[in-house]
Amino acid sequence: MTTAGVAAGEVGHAHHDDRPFIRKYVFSTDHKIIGIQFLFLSLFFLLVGGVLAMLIRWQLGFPGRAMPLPGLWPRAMAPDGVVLPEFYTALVTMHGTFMVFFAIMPLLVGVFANYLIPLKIGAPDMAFPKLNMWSFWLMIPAGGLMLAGFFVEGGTAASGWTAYAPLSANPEYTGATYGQQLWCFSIIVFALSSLLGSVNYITTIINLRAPGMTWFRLPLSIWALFITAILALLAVPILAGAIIMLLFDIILHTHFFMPAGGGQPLMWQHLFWFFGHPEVYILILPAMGITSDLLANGSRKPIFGYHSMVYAIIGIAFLGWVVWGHHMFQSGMNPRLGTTFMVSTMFIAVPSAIKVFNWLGTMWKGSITFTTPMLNAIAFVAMFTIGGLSGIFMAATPVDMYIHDTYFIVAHIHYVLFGGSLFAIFGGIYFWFPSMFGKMMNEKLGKIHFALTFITYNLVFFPMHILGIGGHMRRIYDPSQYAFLKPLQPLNTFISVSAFALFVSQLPFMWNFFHSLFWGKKAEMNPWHDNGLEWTVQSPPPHGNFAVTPTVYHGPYEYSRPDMEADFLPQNQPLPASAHAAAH
Amino acid sequence: MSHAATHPAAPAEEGLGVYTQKLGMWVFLCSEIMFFTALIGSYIILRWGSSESWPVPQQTLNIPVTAFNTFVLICSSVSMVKAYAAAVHDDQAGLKRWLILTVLLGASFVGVQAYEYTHLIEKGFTPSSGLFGSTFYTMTGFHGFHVSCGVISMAWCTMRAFQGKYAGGKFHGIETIGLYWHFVDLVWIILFTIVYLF
Amino acid sequence: MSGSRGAKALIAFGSLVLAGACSKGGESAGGGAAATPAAAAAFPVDTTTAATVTGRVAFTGTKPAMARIDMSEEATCAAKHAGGAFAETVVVNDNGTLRNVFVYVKSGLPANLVFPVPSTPVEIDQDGCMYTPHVFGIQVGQTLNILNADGLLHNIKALPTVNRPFNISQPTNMTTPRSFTSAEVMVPLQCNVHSWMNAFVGVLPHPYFAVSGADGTFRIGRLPPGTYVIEAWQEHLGTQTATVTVAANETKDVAFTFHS
Amino acid sequence: MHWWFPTNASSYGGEIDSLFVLILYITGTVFVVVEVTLLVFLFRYRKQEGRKASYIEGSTRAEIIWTTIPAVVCAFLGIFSQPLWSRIKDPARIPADASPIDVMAKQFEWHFTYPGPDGQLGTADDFEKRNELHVVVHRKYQVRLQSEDVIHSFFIPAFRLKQDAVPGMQIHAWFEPTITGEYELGCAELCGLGHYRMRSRVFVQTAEEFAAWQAAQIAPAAPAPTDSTANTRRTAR
Amino acid sequence: MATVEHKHPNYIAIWLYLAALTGVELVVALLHFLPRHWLIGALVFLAIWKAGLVALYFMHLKFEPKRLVIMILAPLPLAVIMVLFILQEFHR
Repeated sequence: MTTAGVAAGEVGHAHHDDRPFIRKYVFSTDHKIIGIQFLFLSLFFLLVGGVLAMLIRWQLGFPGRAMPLPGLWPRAMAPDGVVLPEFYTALVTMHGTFMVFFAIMPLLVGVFANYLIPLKIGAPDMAFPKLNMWSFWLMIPAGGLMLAGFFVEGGTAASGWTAYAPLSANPEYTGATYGQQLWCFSIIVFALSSLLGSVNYITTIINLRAPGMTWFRLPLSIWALFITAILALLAVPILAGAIIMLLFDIILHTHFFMPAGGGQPLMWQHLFWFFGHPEVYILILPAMGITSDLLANGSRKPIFGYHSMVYAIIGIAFLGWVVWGHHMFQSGMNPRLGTTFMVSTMFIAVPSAIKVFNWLGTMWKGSITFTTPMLNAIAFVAMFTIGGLSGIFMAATPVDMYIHDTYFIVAHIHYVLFGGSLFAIFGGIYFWFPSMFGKMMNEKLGKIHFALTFITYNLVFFPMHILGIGGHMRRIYDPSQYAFLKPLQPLNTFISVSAFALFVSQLPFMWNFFHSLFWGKKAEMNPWHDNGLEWTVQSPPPHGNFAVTPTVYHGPYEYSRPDMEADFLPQNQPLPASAHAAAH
Repeated sequence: MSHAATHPAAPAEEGLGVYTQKLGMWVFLCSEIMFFTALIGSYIILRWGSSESWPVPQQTLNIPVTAFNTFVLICSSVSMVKAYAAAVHDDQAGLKRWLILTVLLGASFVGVQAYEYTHLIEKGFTPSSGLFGSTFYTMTGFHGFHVSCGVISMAWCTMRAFQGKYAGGKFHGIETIGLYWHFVDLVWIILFTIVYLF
Repeated sequence: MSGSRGAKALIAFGSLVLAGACSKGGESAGGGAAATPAAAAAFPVDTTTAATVTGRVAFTGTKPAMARIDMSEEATCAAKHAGGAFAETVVVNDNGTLRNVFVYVKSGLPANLVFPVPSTPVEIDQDGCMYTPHVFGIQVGQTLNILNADGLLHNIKALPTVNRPFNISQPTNMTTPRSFTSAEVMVPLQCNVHSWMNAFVGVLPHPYFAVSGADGTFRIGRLPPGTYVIEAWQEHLGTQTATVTVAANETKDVAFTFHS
Repeated sequence: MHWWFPTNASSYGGEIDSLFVLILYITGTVFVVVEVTLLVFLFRYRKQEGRKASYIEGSTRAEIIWTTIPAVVCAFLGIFSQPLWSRIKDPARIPADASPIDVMAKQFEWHFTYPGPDGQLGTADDFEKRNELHVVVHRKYQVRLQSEDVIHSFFIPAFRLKQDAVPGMQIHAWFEPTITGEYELGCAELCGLGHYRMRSRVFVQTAEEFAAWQAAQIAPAAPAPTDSTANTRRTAR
Repeated sequence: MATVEHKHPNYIAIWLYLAALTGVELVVALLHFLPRHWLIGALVFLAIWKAGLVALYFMHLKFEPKRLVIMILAPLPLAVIMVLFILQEFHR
């Protein structure tokens, strides 16, 4: 680990890698390999989460109707293909857990942080490559424990991904005896992995930046990942602590969250959301960073208001710690606290607004090429706007009193996490695939995938707002039980059908991904004409990244300089003699 | 870098001006602070947030033994820092001596805590006996867990010290592990006060 | 070759999951597996010389009124009870005897006897938001078929102390098989959707149990000659025991009397 | 297929709806502005031969503008919502003349304890009803929520009222129904496998209807039979 | 890496210092001559004092760059915010 410590030296570390296959590609300490390992693993979990979502949608679209291949489903979950209520609650729980902890978070932090940070700051590797390797290999037992829940007696945890105590604290309430414990263990292991990752990212960014890579020359993606790492570093241990207490309540019969023993059920919610709200930003900030990079590149123009973009990220990170209560307005929390949290929540909308407007400003007077990455980045802006705006409704406590725990919330979170994060992730994958594998992904297939996803995605999640306004509660197994929800059933069915279409729309991506992996067209040097250091070396970059530690002369967004012929200027190339002032 | 002369690239800001391992350890300790915040925080909330009366710790817990234990941990902190000083001045004999002492002190802390636990459980004071039991065992238990990890890694460092891995002023490893060790000591200072003495 | 990196990850992962699955799956099989070997064995008691214990559970004191159950918010069920539904805590027959008393051989059986698990399942139905039967017995490992004739959501929550607790739901007309792994008298069953619904099942390793019926009588046959402690259990009035010695082919009568 | 709120039947529901509409107008405007601008830019500034993107690093003025406006709007919304919120949820401001109803939530039922004619809870003439909430129109009610096991949420869409019931706590909420009729009360917090069926009917009645119903509840039920022929069941099978 | 140029403080002195403070703590806690809230105040003060000593001299924060110190202290406000907010929640 010590060798990586000194990076700012003159000579770089790129050299022919002669380690055996297993150290090279399996138990590798190379941040690029680890990033790619994370990519495969978290895409797999994304698929798992997606399949679970399909089951949920089946039950909601066609309540009590037998699923296809009725014979296939285990009796304990869906006898003759009919989903049981306890299985439904398990599905809801697992869908949330997998998507949040095992799909979106590793996709953003695990994949892009690992792959991009050292490359973009001009470092040979992470500060602690061994720890980095562990942070990946811990994710596998974590995911395994979570999946194991499906095979144990009583099924997986069934108390929602938020695991509200006391429902989660006593197996008697859900019937999930081992499932909940496995859930706890899994998340604890996950927390360990996330911790190792964060320590790495923060240390690396602080200490391993190449000469000239000053703070305000960092690409916004790196800024976002840096702040995200700080959030994860400080938020995840809170979750770990809370879950340890929950686990003790289950197996040692302690009384932290059990009112019978004097415990406080609301304390779980406070601890959980004190982690959970920063977590929300962990799930969106890197996406914002990636989008910023892609937008600047796609419209061949400097990012609009680089500094305010940075300050917006920092602002979000700070405010993110004092808004957790807005998840608990109706939870019996002291209403005066509610007011405090409403105000802080209203203000956290501001930095997000700044970012959206700055993105528009970036495209203004640009020269926009509609590559697949760019299309996804644009979709991010469009969809995140909706997600952000629908958040205002919940921030207003009286309105939240009605829409809290309805499908309006479900729509909101999916507009942020799918419409936001996932589009950025797709964009990022299309954009950095050449660097990762030295092959281009197929543009046509990419565009088809984008178009289908964009349309079906909106058909799925926009109507959910209407369900919410209609009063449709979350996590309801069979809405037709309520007279006031019966008229909404056609909408539910429509959403389900669209959801299946959305699932199918991912097939072009899968095909494109794996096909390009082996038979994709060879990527030439810097295919996107980007300024990032990762494109100044061949793709995929060698072990150790840079033959000579690069020197950085300017920020990452020097596109279409008037005083230059080329419309881009990589960070390791000096500015034209004419402009000294530009180097800020 | 010839062209650097014509185009002065801003020098790399040297981060926080500490070497990578130490920085990493500090970052990790920040995370640890939050972890103990969760545990200690819940204790504070459950104790001073709820209206129910809280048992007087002195009546359940064995203060003299724990006080002695606290002293042991403080001593181990001193021996640790002496070991660090020795490493800086490349005094190998001193380094080994102090490291061994630290390991012994740390181990004895864990031992005394185990003894304390067994007696408390014999007296019928278990994790499931009230909020006090729950919080007490969770907090002290996880501190104990941290000490044990510290002892193990310290033993490993001692081994390396005997292999001369820290010879010639290579003190970084010692300083880094030392930070962790002192942090654990620091946490105990807090725990001892708010759990045993209040 | 880049693909192979990830492929490695997936394979490693998959195998891990499978491993988890097998280990967990095995232990969950529990009761069912135990049943099969026992089923093969023949009935270990010589039925030609077997004895019988019969009897009747009397009730003295004032007949407690059966509490009326408010099913007004469950139309389907309310419709099934013409004269209204009543709690079956204490059911006194017209002839002054007690119904739903669980009578079983508590001790005295030769330890070496191993009884086959009946292949015929025991049935409990949820009909009109009431459990029928309200009290019943079952052998260890014997299949318990839980029926739902109401076609609306019931959940069956078993709260045993020895056996594994379970909490399963039946959103519609369906049958769910369960079984118990060890002897336990009695295991309470309840429904959380309808708080008045409760039943009791006595789980025994042998077939020597009975439930007093509409005439308050019970009959335990095929007993090997010997001395037995017979216990009668009533959910509200508690338990009573009697010791009885039966010779070959003998039929002894045991009387229990519960007081209000 | 209706696309809007269920009809509002409570005193403060209207204000909540109009606040929603207000926010809808504001956010709607922002939405249209942003998305239209986006589309225009995408078309207007698409890559064209011979046109190079203009090198603009930002504009402090513009950024100050679009920092201030959202800040002001959000602050306004916060200030605007606060009074309504505290009027509905602040325990100190529950109307003094509200008549009490005890609500005990359990997996998966609502149990309501009504005061008898004396209007006082905790007296002999109280009576309990499962999954049926009866209230008199234009009378204020204070529900005292408790939970037996896990967290449930007391949600009456028509009243726009939602409040969790937390075990170990007694949480007070109030409402004033304004339109007679039958409504629904659901559980809005995942509480187990029966969550979706934890439903109760809500009857908003005239004073007379309510009095009649109350009388029927208190009157000793038909003498319960003491014989075993009680549960005669006309089984479906 | 010029962070070790500082001359080492007298660690033994600090050790005695800490031991003494622990003694004081015990005296304060076990001989109840202070009213309850004063007692708690005093103990917290002593604990912070001791913690400060360990952090400043044993972890030689005293000799580290200010930027590092700031980074390390960053989580503390969050901890305080969390505890205080939730406490206020249950104090009704």
